[in-house]
Order: sequence, then structure tokens, then C-alpha cells
Amino acid sequence: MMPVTMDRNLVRETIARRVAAQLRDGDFVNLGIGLPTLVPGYLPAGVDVILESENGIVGAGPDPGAGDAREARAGTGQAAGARYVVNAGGQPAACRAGGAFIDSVTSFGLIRGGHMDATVLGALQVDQEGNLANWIIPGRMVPGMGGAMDLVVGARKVIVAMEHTQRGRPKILKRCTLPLTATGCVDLIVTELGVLAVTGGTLVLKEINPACTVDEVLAATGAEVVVADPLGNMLAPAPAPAPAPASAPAMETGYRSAR
Amino acid sequence: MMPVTMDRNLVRETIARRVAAQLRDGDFVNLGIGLPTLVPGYLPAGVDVILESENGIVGAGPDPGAGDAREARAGTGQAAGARYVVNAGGQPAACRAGGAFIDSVTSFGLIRGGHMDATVLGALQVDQEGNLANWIIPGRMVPGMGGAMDLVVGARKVIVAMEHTQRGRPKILKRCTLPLTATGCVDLIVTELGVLAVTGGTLVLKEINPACTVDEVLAATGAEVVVADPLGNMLAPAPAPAPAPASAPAMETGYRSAR
Amino acid sequence: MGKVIELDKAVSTIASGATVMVGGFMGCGNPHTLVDALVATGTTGLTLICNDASFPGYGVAKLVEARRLRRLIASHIGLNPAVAEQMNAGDLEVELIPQGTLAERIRCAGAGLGGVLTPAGVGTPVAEGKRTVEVGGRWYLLEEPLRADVALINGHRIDPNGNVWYRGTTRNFNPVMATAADLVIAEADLVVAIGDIPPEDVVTPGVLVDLVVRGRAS
Amino acid sequence: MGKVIELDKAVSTIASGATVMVGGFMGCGNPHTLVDALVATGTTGLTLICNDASFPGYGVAKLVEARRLRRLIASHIGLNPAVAEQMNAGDLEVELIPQGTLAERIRCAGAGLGGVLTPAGVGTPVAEGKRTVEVGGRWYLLEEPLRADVALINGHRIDPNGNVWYRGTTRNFNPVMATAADLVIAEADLVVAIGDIPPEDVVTPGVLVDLVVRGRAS
Repeated sequence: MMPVTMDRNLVRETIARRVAAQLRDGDFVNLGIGLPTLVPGYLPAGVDVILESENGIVGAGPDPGAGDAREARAGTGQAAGARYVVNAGGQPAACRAGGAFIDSVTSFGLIRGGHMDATVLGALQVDQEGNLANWIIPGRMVPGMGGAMDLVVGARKVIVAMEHTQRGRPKILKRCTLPLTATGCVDLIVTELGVLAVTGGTLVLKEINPACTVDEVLAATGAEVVVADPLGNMLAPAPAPAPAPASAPAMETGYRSAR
Repeated sequence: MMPVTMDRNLVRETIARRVAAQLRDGDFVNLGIGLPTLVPGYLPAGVDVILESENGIVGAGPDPGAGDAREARAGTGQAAGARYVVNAGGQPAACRAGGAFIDSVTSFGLIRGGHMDATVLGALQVDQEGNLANWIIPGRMVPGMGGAMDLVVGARKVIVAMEHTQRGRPKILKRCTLPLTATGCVDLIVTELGVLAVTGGTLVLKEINPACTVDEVLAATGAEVVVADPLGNMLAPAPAPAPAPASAPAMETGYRSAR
Repeated sequence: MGKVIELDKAVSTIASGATVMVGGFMGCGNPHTLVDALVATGTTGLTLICNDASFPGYGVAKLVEARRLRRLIASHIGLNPAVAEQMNAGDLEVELIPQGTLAERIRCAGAGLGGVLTPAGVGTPVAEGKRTVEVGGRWYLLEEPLRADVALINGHRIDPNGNVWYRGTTRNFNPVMATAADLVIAEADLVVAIGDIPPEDVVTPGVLVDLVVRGRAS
Repeated sequence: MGKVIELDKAVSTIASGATVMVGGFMGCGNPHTLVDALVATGTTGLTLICNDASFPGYGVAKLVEARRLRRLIASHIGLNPAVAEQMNAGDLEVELIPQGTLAERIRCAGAGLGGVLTPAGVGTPVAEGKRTVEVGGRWYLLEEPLRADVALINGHRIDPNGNVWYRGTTRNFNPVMATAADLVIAEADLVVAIGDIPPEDVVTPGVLVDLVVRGRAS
């Protein structure tokens, strides 16, 4: 049922690159573990975002590498990890200059309070109502929801970044069958085959990967989908909406109101 | 109806001294404005308490006096005030070594959360149910409750420190007639005439000022009062309960559980 | 300089009739430069959310005295006689809120919470018209979020990203107010360089602050 | 030295069957010395409240691996396979709570609040058995306070009064847990002198901390 044969790395790159094009300079963003962490590597020139790690970093950066700030994880067989700074996956990370370390209460205040421009995360299932399932497969996988339930109700824009199908079976459905992470929370779905927007309980295919046909996308999708006309090319998306630079006086650009 | 004639300063000193005897070394205490602020001056030797100012000091101390830390209140006719550190009355203050500055959310978390050993505050009326009225006289005085409503529901012990009567009329009543600050919150009432405990909806006169008689106290009180036997001398109170020093290992003294 | 803009541009964002939160406690931690500039614009019909009305002639008291307020939401108004005067004359609407409840209601708005259950005010006039909820055998008031169009805060050291470090007791309501308004304008006693505030010591992360102005001390 | 006591005395306060909160996120900010000492005491039947179960062999994972837990309350357990094993064998009860809700429930307990209304979990299995409340046209879950007998926290610099300064992302759940237990034991990477932490930079005020122990770095 997989309509196109794509190398796994190309699949991931295609998704990450398209998500990156969605972000605006200065956006405050939380990236889930896995595929979403690739997004910063594909940000267009001139676009920089402020990353949150929900464990307590505003302005997270990559692992600074071995150095004074790192110590071995005493008593474990693991590779040395950063003792003082890790990301939400528990991996060594850093705080960029001009960032801040915060506690979990403050972090989730930022997350739930509408202060985050976008969250990008993976999914097990998404449906045409914008419902999301990404934290449990009863009887098989019970990792816990971590911060996902807060992120998807709190961020201004929820972007699902995932492979279009799972072992050939659709992950985009009429109705999720797995326990939900939240209802009606998803705004945009980015896969290697296309970009779908959730609009008032309907899925709209806005862009397609020119490597495949509309019929192929629809066949790989278990939901009712409206195809946009004109249909965009996800490999050459229209530019993201103009950024609202933080330094712009509000009376000139109109300030963005929190949701 | 005032049973004894006492100099106003002696009245205030008598009350403040008796309240001070109630506090234990290391207690974390909030003192209301006015008479309660005199309490630290009468702490017994060897007893030191940690004062909170609800505007944001843990470990508040007195005004450090004129100096680098002070600036004039620009544009006002008032005496110069501390620009950066004030107490809950808006007056110049200090943070003692080993203290902390906190924000209002944290401050009231400490107050409501049962972390404060005692709060000492004045009252317009108190009644035999332990109800307190101290923030409004409708049509005459509407200063606002400030932090009083939080303090009296949150502190482990609520001590009312006030003159026994107001222009000869009782302030300790069967039932408060003014709008309440909180219901059933008062533990102890200290006046210049005696010390009354609120115990299960009953007022018990535990100590008396030897300058007056029991009948005089009862005549100045508008509530039903049980007189303790033996009746203590408020000018020579029994020692306060043994302190639970912060450094004591919990298994030796039993740690104090929060309410 | 990142988010740093001119004072007059900053206050011109505030429209007559707006709801404005101002940090501070009895004037300490009021953004004095912003308040003075706001008085100077002539903007009127404002709703002010502030812990108190300060002392006469000091900080937010000037907004009362210049009659720029239609409504005041505070925990304490007793040390500024102009409030009682205007209230009694019917010129100023006043809503009194317990100080801890004021802090929590603002926090709810900033943290995406629908409300909070507090024991403060149960059995008092504060409870009138509010839902009460029992949890674990104790009764609480359900207090709802309180949000503003604009928050004006004061920080001691602020960097161009908007990260704020507060000095002494000027902190009070400033950090929580920075979370609960559509536009947050921060007055810096000192504008410092990126990195001058260690990330551990940032109290208000810059992502919460939209605009920074230089205060008198700058 | 004020609140500073010996490690063995500190952990001996923790009885079998107790509910223990432990700060940290995937081991970062766990009080490793206290956790190791607690494992060594043989105390068992514990309920652990922690964001997660860490990585195998690291921090709180050791409590799981040594089978000292009867119950685990966390937001995430996926990176420690021992949890799923013991859960499937019926040896360990697990309650999963959204991370932000976990933080808020602990905060409620520490701040004297009866509960909080959160949008997280509405319409999901997390909502089962909980009251839902409508505010301003939106539905929220009423989440109740979560408290422990003992909280074990880790700070980088701690003074003898118990004032704590946290380094990097070790902060996470430590400050809020320090508010919500009957006994709070803080492990210091470094014990510093009174006054070494400027009062503005204290994150957890010493009044919240009962006992301080020296961690490995001390």
C-alpha cells in the first residue's frame, strides 16, 4: 500500500524539511522526541527558532560535547551523559546564550498557557476530527504520556510529523481507535506524502509530494480527505507567513494575541 | 467599661510581650501591620524567628537605615523610602543573611500551604467560634483584605493581638457582626487583659493580667467564656512549647507534619 | 537591540478602555517610567489590575489621581485616599480580591488553567456569586482566570531577549503578570547584554516579554 | 551546621510503606546519594512519586530494580523496562499522570489549594473518574492535590538554612516537591555558607527544607 518507495532517511528528511518551512523566525517551539528533533537542521536561512525542552530549558541547543560540564553517569554502564543539562529525552543538551533554565511548573505553565507558537510531535494515529493518539497501545506499549497531553492542548499550533502509514496501514483515520492524547487538537499533519490541514472536522490535502499521485495519497489514508485546488508542492512550499519579529512595536504590526 | 487604666504604650507592650512568649525558636511567622510588628522586640533571649513579609521576603529584618540601598521616592512629598526592599506595609525593610526574596505567587503558596508556623494580626472583632473580622467596616472603612484572608486560613496558628475593647465596647463577641475575614480560624486571642484560646467553639480564658480581676475581664468581653483552672498569669506565662530545632534529625524529635 | 524600543512607542500601544496589569506592591516594583508615560498619553477609561493603589503621588497612584481609571481590581486600597473618594463619588469601580487569590487568578490565566480551588474567602463576602467545591472534606472557592490586554512590569536587569532578573522585593506580582497579558512591556532599571544573566537566575524567561523599555536608572 | 545531618540519619526517617517524592527528570536532578542510601536501607513497599523511572541502573531506576516499590506515580515509564516487567507481573502498581498535571497536583498540595482545573486529559482515559468543570465555555478536569510523606530533592548549592540554588536542568520537579511533603530532605552537590546564595537567586527558600545531606560532589 506504500505508494512510493522512499529510503527511510529520505522519508524523515522530507518530513522534517517541510515542518521546518512551517516555522517562523523567533517562534517558540517544542519538539517531541524522535523525528521532530530533526527539524532544526532544516530551518531555512535566516530563520531561527527558540526551542523548549519541557524538562526545563527555554532556548535549548544541541549537546555541547564532552567537556567540563559533563560527568560520567556514575554507577551505570551507559555512555557518559551530561550531569547538569539534558533534554526532554534525557540526553545531553545545552542552553543557548540568552536562554533560561526553568522548573517543571513554570515549563508547563508556558506550555498550557498559550505561550508556545507550535509543538511538533509524532503520532500513532490522527483522525479527521483532529483527534490524536500517541501515548499508548493497550497491552503492548505503555510508555506514558509524558508532557504530550499538555503540549497538544496548550500550543497555538499542533503539527503532527510522522510517516504516512505504519507497515502499510493508514495512520490517518476517520476515527482514532487507540486511546486519545487529546480531542480536536491537531492543526497540521506532515508526512512524506503530503501536508494535510484539519479544518472544522475535515481533512484538507493542501500539498503533495510530487513523487506520488493524489490517488496514491488517498489510498494510503483512512479518512475522508478534501483535495485543495490548487494543490501545493510540499517540496517547494509557499513561504511561511511573515514572522512577527519580537522587536516590532505592536502598533505597527499588530501584536499577536495569545489564544 | 475599661477595667484597668493602662497607658497605651503599656497596653501595646503587654500584648506584644505575651505574643512573643508564644513563639518558638526558628518559627516561620507573618506579622500583620501595626501592633504585631512590635512582637520581635520582645522575643525571649535565645528565641529567634524567621519573619515573612508577604510582599516577598523570607527572613525579613528592620529598615537598614539610610545608605546605598535607599533612594528617594522620586516625585513624592514623602520621606525617602527604600527603592528595592520594602515590607508588607510598604516601608523600608531588609532581608537578613540566609533569607530569600520571593514573588507573590510563591509567597502565598507558603502562606496557604501550611508552611507558616503562626500569623499574628489585629482584629476589629473576634467571636467565640473563632470567626474573625478585620478588613472592612461597610460604609466607613474599606481598605481591602490584602493578604489577611489567605494568612488566617493558611497559617498553622492564628494569633489575634489586639486591645480588648474599642472605646469601651467589647471586640470579643458571641458572633461577629462585621463581614468576616474567615470562619473558625482563630486559635488564640491576646489582649492587655488576658489570653483566650478558641477551643471547639468555646472561648477559654487561660491567663489573666494580674492588674485586673476575672470579673473585669468578663465584663469587657461580649462572649461566653470558660475560665481555666488554674488560671495563668499572662505577665509570667508558662514557657512556650519546646522548639523543634531545624537541625534536629526527624527520627529523634518526630518531625512536625504540615497541617 | 532585540526587543528594546522607545518609551513613547511602547505606551502608545495601550488604548483607552484597555485592561492593564501593573506589577508592584505599594509602589515598590511598579514600572514607574511606564506609569508616568501612560499618564502623559492621556489614555483613559482603563481597568487597572494591581495589588494595591500605592501611596499618594507614587507609582500607580498617579493613574488614580489623574482619573485615568474606570475600574480598579486590587487586594488593598487603604493607603491611597483618592481611591475611596472616587469610589464614593461613583467615579471608580473597585473590586477587592484576597492577595493570594489575585496572584492565583492571574497565574491561571498565564498557565492555561481554568481555575483554582482556594480556601481563602470561604464564608466571607468574597464567596458571593462563586461556585464552591468540596475536596477531601474541605470546601473551597472556585476562582477563575484573570487576564489583561497589557501587562506593565518592572525588572532590574533585562537583556534584549526580554529575560528578567528582579532585585529585592520589586519582584512581587511582576513575574506572574508577565504570563497573563496579550502584550507584555517590561521596564528595565538596567538593560544588560545577552548572557549577563546566567540562565539559572533568569526569573521571567524572555519568551514572555514582548517589548523592553529603559527605565530611569538605565 | 544548621540543617545539615548525616546521610544515614536522614534516610532512616523513611519508613517502609511511605510515600516518597523524588525530584529529577530521567535521572537528571535525582538526589543520587539519597536514592542509593535509601536502596541500601532495605526500606520497602514504598510509593514513589517521580516524573519518570529514569534509565536502567540510574537514579530512581535503582528503587524499581531493587523491588522497593509497591506503587509508582509518574508521567513516563517507557525508558526503564523493569517497570513494565513488574507491572505486567502484578508486582508494581503504576499510575500515569500527564506531566503538567503532575506538577500542578503537587503544587496544589504545597500551596494549600484544593485543586486545579486543567484542559490536559479531557476526552482521554485520564479523565476517567474525575470531575469536569466548565469555565468560560471550555471544559476542564478537576485535578486534586498530591502530597507525600517525604520529599527527596537535589540542589546544587545549598546553605545550612536549607536555601537551594539549582544548576542546569536538574531543577525540574525539585522545587515544587520541596513544598508538598511532611519532611523535605535536600541533597546538596555543594554545601555553601549562609549568604553565598544572593537572596534574589534562592529558588527554594530554606523554610521549606527540613534536612540537608552532602551529596557525592560535596
